[in-house]
Amino acid sequence: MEQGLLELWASTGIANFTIGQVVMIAIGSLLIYLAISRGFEPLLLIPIGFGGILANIPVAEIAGPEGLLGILYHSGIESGVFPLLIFMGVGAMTDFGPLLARPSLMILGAAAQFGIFVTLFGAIAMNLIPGMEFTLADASAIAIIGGADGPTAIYVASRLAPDLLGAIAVAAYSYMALVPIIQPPIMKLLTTEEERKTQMTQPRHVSKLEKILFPLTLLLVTLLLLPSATPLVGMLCFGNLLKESGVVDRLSSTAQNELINIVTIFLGLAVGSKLAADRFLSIETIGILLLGMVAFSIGTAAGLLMGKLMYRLTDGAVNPLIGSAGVSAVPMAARVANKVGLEANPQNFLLMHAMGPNVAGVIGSAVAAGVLLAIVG
Amino acid sequence: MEQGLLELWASTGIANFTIGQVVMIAIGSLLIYLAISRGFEPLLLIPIGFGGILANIPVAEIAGPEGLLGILYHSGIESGVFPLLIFMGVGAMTDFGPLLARPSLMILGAAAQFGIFVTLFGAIAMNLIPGMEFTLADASAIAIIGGADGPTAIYVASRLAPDLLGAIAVAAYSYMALVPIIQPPIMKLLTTEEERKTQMTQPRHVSKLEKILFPLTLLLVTLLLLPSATPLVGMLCFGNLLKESGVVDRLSSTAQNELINIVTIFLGLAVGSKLAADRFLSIETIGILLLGMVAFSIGTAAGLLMGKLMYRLTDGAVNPLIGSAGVSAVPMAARVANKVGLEANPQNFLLMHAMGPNVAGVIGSAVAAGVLLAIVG
Amino acid sequence: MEQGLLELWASTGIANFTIGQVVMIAIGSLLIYLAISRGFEPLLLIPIGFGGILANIPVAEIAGPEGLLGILYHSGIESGVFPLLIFMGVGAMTDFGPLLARPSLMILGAAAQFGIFVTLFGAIAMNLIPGMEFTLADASAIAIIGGADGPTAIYVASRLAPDLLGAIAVAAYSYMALVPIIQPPIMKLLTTEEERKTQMTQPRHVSKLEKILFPLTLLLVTLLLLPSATPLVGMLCFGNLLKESGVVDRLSSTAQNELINIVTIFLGLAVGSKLAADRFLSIETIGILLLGMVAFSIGTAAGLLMGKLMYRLTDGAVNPLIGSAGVSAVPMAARVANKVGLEANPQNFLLMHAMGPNVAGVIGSAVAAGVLLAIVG
Amino acid sequence: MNIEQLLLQSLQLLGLGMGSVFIILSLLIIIIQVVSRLVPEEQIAPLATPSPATNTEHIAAIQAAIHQYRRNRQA
Amino acid sequence: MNIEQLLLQSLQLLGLGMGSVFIILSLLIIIIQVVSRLVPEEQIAPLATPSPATNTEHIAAIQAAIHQYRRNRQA
Amino acid sequence: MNIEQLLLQSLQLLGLGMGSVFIILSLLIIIIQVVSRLVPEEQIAPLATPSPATNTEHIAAIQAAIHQYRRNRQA
Ligand code: NA
Ligand code: NA
Ligand code: NA
Repeated sequence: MEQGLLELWASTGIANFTIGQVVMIAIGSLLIYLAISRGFEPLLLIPIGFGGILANIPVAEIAGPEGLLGILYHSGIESGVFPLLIFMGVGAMTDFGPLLARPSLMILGAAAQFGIFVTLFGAIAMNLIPGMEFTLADASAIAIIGGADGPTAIYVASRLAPDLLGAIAVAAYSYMALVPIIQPPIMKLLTTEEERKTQMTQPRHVSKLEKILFPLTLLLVTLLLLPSATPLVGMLCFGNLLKESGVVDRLSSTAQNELINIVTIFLGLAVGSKLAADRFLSIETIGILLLGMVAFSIGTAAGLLMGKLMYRLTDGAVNPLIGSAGVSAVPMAARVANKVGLEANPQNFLLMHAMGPNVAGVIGSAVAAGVLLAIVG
Repeated sequence: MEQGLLELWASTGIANFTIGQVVMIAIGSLLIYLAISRGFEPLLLIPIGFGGILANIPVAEIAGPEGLLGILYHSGIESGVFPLLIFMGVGAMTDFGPLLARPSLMILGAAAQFGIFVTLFGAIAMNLIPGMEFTLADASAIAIIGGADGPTAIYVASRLAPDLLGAIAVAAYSYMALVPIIQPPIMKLLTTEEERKTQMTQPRHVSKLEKILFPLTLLLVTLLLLPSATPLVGMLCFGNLLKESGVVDRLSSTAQNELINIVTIFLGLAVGSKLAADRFLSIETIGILLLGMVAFSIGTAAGLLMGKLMYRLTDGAVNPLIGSAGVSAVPMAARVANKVGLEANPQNFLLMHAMGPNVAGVIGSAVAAGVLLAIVG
Repeated sequence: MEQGLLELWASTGIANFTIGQVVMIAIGSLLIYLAISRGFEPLLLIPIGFGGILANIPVAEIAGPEGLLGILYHSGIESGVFPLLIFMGVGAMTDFGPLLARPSLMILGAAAQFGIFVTLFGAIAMNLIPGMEFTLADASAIAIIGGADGPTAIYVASRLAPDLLGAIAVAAYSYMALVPIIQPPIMKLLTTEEERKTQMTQPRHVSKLEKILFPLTLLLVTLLLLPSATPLVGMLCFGNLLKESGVVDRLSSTAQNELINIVTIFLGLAVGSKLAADRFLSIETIGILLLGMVAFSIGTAAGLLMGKLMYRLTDGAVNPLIGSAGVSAVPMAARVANKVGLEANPQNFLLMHAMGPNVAGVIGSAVAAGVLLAIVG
Repeated sequence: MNIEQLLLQSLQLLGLGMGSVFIILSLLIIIIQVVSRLVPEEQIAPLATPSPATNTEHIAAIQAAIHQYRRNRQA
Repeated sequence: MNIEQLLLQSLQLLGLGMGSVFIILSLLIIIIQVVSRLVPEEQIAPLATPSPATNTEHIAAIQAAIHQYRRNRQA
Repeated sequence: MNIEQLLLQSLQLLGLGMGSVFIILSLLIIIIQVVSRLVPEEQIAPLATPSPATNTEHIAAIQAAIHQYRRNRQA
């Protein structure tokens, strides 16, 4: 009996906790708190936070190779399957209509990717700080946070820097949730009141055939020029084709509902498995959080500056605010552009206009991911 | 041609059947019959019964390592993934409100776990019968039948005694279906007419915040005291948090519908793969069936006796009948308590009061499973 | 920079394409075009076509062992899991009522399998053409196209001739889509105007119990006589039992909706992974396409001739047109029979009568598959 | 294996295969016919169940309401 | 291990197991009770929220319409 | 690799990356514009399709019924 009691005691959490695990469980709880109370991307941050708690329970080894989270990580993230399936679902949910109606606005979605590559430079520069050690692969994986797109960030991190995946995913989703706080000051700083007041004209009607052709066109261009981006772009296009073809509604509906929900639960828990204390509680994580913020801010600024350029070139037909939606963070960034526009002019409805650059930003960051995977991977 | 005919004949079922396989196919058919005609837990017993038939078809090797059932077993049950996902779905379907409204009733859910540990002792004692040979791991896996909770039983059996898994799962689900027959005589035997007539007062209102905090509290207590129970308890809590958080309804809905349905189909078929003749048709199976019945009966009795104690201590504020719901078998045991209560007093609606001990029994048996896994596993 | 540019150029699709890959991408696009514009089995041909495009993108290796399509192929098709789950869903969607109402019509579903075995002979005979080289296993996998049933064809091909799987699946689904074009001329050639005008009497009422017993009966007969067919037949029966039992509607609904949709997406993409240029662009593929057409035509003819025999034996109570539905291609072939019947006689509604032979054809080809797997496999 | 052997084997398969298909499906026909006689005949549900009836009335009531509303509007 | 040892061990498990179950569930009871006092009481939603009210009225209106329709029909 | 080399390489990546993004998205813009001219213009569906119209009327009718019901009640 005594021996049994000792055995049981030796197997309690209290007897086995490390301080790091306690801190990580607190961080997991914080993520859950932010998700529930503040509405921080709850679909991802609740599973990630909960997975983070489970991963840091001593003795149980839930994130070990034979634990549930370890199995989910190995079969779904290490393999790349989960983020690609999420991307398929995103494709099936995305309406490229606004982008097709005014394709020139895509250039805003290109400009905003500047945040990614400046951050890459910044991450390497951080190596000058003693204690920080980022390889080019690490820096690339961190930089992709600036893509403001969760599955892209997870996919790239799983390929280039799996050890940093936890911190990268947490940073990516947290900053996406913080878009309404991060972007407005930058938007107001870089644009004039007059620019913000600009109303835009109703976009043209886009035909069904154009919508069907778009995913195929996008895939064609990508496979010709940047095949390394085709897993991501391909699944986005596939999902979108399921939607737009109009002949496989049951598949499209499954891709954007049950399947993406199931994969979201699994992906979140599996990402949580990378919130292990020894990896997460390091000076690198602080660097990643800082760099992520830089990435979002520079991306936003680059989009806005390109917006200002288009405002000039089009004699005020384009409201520069929609440039900030180019970072993606769909659809939050587009909503923020709309809100800031409304503040300047209560008749100024920018939402539909911002959706074009917004979804272009998804394509832009998938292309950026392709470049990083091709050269660094 | 002749040779072909011979080859074909040699590959028929008729030419290859063993008597054991014939018996097992009959048993599989019986389970299906009971599920359809008598409503014996059809969601599980139809897939298990059908899987049992498929597993005993000669030549086809469907339960072999390259057959469908073998693959499902290996990837879903050996790994522990399926029962844990079911537990997540159960969490997403469970309302802990009644338990939170009157937490003291949880003690009934604790008492009813007595059935588990007495059965463990009984299983070891059975070794005195010649021919019976149960190790401590076997005995623990058998005892967990008394938890009256399918996924817990399958999870523990897959870890401690995979060879006995088929018989244990069949016993667990069969007795859960038999709860309306097993429990009432014990309830009437151990309680007086007056006790059964006891009406209980309306429980207090439980706030949303308390419901959100509960799964986190439960996880916290478990991870501090009994980390070996955290895979099971953790997934239960995760599912419940998805539900109660109120911000991820699409995930909660998927967890309690499509995902649990898919996993139930796979789990049932995979459990059926363990109904192979050579393992199932042994004297041990008879022992398991006997012990399972003992476990349910003692668990019921222990819950009732604790109910009687609470009846005394509260001056008749607690109807002892709800103690029998502490075995879990959600929600059947709670309904049985309600029915027996109504027989004694047509104004006596115990259902909501019994739900508290009922879901406490799920937690109780998950905790018991954790102890067994920690010490025996 | 220069080096980086060279590296990036060396990684473009343009720099790496082989002519075969270009042709295969065009073929994938053609399949998608036919699926969307012509309604050619879009649920399968859109995923297969898209998978075919993805599989032929240079550098990306999406169909390689670590790419998404390769992973799906390995885990779902090589293992046999996906076609079996599709068959379960088909079972859950199939109403065997018309077949039970008039079981004698099943003989039409037997006759139509003649197309399979004649094609097998034809495939072997093709070896006389220089350049063609089909083993008995290849020939069997090709022949099963005549079963006019997608999952059966994929299952058999994955077991007997995985290299030919792409061409076989494409042929099977394409000809199923072409049934309204292939069958009518044969039907008009082999039947007289008078025969086609034959109206059939209302079938008898089939009780719920008969419907529940049928899948179990079918499984019993199959496991006694041809266990090698039981993976396919068993899953069909399991799905049907879920449906007909009436007590597990949530499982039945999941099997015929979310689960089959998810598996269809995965199966289609995985089949597409077998549209690699080096395998598909060979003289064998032309042989497969020719043989597939032969298989459909002979199957149709055999069903019709058996129909004519039944017309004689029953003194005109059976319209021979429904014999063509025996090839399966559910429910297209039954609809074609109805349409041709209506052309001859506007009061002649054959749809329900044709559904019996139609679903019998599914069973017939699963049995044929079992024979091939038992003797050739 | 040379081509003659293969052709012979495929002829064998034709015989065995069609034989199996016909035997199994014929056996099924017989069993289905036997079962259909053994199974007690089902009480066919009466045509007019209460619930749809109410629905019909509901719809009729709404249609009447719409009709009246339209008339009032035109008036 | 011989049978006596096994029986002893299973007795130990009985003690440890029931002990753990009671300790953990009792701890939960205490925490739940503490939490329920700390958590601010929820404003229970007023019985008649606008939306259901409208629904009720909607249903009442339809029922009235049906009622009137039936009477008209009978008349 | 020392830090200078790394910094150089990340500058290269900046150039190559932004270059690729702009080239690919610009190419897409051009293709979309060409396609939009080639694709025949779609017949935009007439504004008032019959089914929604009926729905609107249905709702209007019910609202009228509710309105009348309320008035009757108050009276
Ligand atoms: Na982006
Ligand atoms: Na229990
Ligand atoms: Na067929």
